[in-house]
Amino acid sequence: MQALELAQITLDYGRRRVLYDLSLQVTTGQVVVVTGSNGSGKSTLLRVIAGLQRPTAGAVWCIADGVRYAPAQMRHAIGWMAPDLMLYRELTGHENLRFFADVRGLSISDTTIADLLAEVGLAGRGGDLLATYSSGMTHRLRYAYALLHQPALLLLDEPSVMLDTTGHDLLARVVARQRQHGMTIIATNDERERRFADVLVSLEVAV
Amino acid sequence: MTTLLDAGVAIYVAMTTALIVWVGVFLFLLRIDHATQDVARQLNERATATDAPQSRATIVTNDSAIQ
Amino acid sequence: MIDPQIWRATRAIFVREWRSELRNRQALNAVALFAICSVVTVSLGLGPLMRSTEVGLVHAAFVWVILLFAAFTALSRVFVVEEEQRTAAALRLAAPPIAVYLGKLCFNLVLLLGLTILVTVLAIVLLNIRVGAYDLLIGMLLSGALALVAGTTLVAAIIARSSSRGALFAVLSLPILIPMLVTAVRGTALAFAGVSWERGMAPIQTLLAYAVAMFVASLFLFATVWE
Amino acid sequence: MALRKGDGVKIFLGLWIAAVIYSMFLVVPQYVGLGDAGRIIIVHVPVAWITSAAFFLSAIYSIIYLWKRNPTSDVAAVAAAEVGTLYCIFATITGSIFAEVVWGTFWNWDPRETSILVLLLIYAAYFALRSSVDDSERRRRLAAVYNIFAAVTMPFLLFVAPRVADSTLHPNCAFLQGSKCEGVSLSLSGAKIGQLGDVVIELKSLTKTDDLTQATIEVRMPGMKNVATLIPTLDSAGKPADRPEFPGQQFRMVLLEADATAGTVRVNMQAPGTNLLSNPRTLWVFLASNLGFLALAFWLYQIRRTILQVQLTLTPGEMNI
Repeated sequence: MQALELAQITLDYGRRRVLYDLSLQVTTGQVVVVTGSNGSGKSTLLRVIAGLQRPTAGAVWCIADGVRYAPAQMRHAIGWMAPDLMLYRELTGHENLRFFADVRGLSISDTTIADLLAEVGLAGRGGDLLATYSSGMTHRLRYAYALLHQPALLLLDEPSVMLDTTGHDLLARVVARQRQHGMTIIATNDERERRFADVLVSLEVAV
Repeated sequence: MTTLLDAGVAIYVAMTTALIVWVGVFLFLLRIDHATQDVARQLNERATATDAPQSRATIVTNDSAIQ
Repeated sequence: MIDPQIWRATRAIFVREWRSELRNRQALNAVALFAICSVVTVSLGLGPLMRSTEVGLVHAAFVWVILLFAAFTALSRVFVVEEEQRTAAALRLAAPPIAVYLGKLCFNLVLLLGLTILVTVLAIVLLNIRVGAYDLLIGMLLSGALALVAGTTLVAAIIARSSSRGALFAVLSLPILIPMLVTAVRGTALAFAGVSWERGMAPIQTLLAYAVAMFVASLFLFATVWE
Repeated sequence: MALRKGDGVKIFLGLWIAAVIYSMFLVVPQYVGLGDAGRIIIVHVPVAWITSAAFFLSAIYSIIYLWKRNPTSDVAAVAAAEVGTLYCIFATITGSIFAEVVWGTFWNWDPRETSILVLLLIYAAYFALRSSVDDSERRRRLAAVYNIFAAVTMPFLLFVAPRVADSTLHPNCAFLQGSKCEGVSLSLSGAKIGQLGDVVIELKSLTKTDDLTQATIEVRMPGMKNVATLIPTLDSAGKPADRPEFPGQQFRMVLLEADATAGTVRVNMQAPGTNLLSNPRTLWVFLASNLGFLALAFWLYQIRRTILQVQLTLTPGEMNI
């Protein structure tokens, strides 16, 4: 069983109160879509869940495969991607994934990495330096980074921005597979992506 | 003529200077102390009066509103 | 601590750090040039110094001042580059914090040891330093480098998360390094003078104790900085 | 200015410190060798140790902050650090004045001076760090980490570096160059020549009158051609009486023990100011001064803490210092 619970999350940034008293429960198979105009705190909410930002008040719990993760341990259960996620430019796509697999303590063969690269649409480009990638290709590599350890909770921030027409198919495939064994939270304003939602969270801009 | 720096007088001059400086510092501190207490008390009185804002997130479960 | 995954992650981070560095050579070039230029400038300006009882102290101070400033330019890069290129979040979500600290500490240590060898050899040749006890000198430089790296790596992680990085690194590091620098300069002067191991041991012990204390404190505090 | 409840204690503190200032100038006797400038240590020493105490307190609150993550602890850490900075500056100034009058130099890189300067640098770095982190939660966190990290280096500064350093002006046998706490023993029949630091001393004669034991000792200063003769004495009770100064230095020679019949003496080097507190009047004023400045530090700390707490309540995100 996988479960995520947010309890009364509040987050202040300087004088601005970005999130206030937000509570949410998610379980296996559910897809949550977070919408809201620019600056409403969509990305911030995802960063809070990922443990990249500590909320001013409130708590996040994640239970994955029977293990209850504290915020500091959350990285084992979470795959996060966002347009501002950057990978190492001096390494190739393949080296990047190998590095993150090693760092996570995963035992993954080179063929698995190659398969993952093919899956996100980077077949044959794994040996190129990231510095030579286009923005769309970099974004596809972010999918591979987030899916590398088959996380219980997938956090996708603007998942199809910068992608071509096949981008939406990639997202649909990823979401469908994640439904089988885990949870997904997507932050987006794209109409087509809203259709994935089992739970829809709309955020208002903070005043 | 004795000046203020003569050996016998200098020590009294130094002491007087030190005492005057201390009295000045002390009065200054006492004023700040009073002002601080006032501000802290006023703030505590006002804090109880204001009410909490509402959550700005709307959460909808299942398809009714989604499609 | 004995978790093999930590070691694997540490090694991966250390290797990744070197691979990136060797592919763009920004830090290596800058630091090596800085070290060479400063030793050459000092030797041009001074020439071989007169033999006197205090010349060893002057030489030791030169070596450590050059090392200190080279360290200021080089050692904060491991964390600053992660923040500037915004790769920190990817690493934060993947790696155990301890492994991040250890990997970057090892990278810094190797970098500083290379730098120490470069600066010391250049200084000995160009400033015509007569070294009385090479074994003691090596021990002193090794323990000094350990202390310098242990004292600065956590500070590098701190300043990487602030808004004014370059200047702040020196400001925050210097007061922390003063005890270690004073000891290292005096110890190195003893090594130049060629004293026995018995007399030379005291500064080495102090430097190692300092390095251990800073290392342990860093292990406790790093996760808080990195979170 | 109207008085209110609780002012009594503060006015008492004001009078107390005024009394300390008065006694410092007019009650405490002059110490031989230090002149009137010696009086400043009545203020200097308490202020200096309270500086370290404030730094220690600040580090403790930083630990509590990292543990509980309650901004109130961070406020306390900042308030303690600010009071510490203020006292640190004051200690540096009073120390410098004393050093200039007594030893002829404002700054000497004496280990104790070095430590207080490093403390000042750490405080400066702590506030510089705080002012260059935008996010308030991160600012508190990073500042607390730095504070604790800097506190870890303190033992090395206070106990390790001075032993390596050459000289100190501060009266403490462990830090004096070449001085051993137990001194050097010389004997007319055996080892007549000994060394105190780099000063070579030779016992020439030892005479005992009814109330004084006189040792005649020849000293050779490093870098000085001529030999000087010093005659330190012991009174009948076995306490050092006359403590002659080493030529060209601020240190004094003191006779610790003497046995006229056996012809043996034990001598040591002493900095001026040693045994200053053996006078009871000086001792009491000194204790009163300690209490007064401690209470003052506590009051300052309370005021600053309240102000910061108010700021925190008004704008939770932006406590800018």
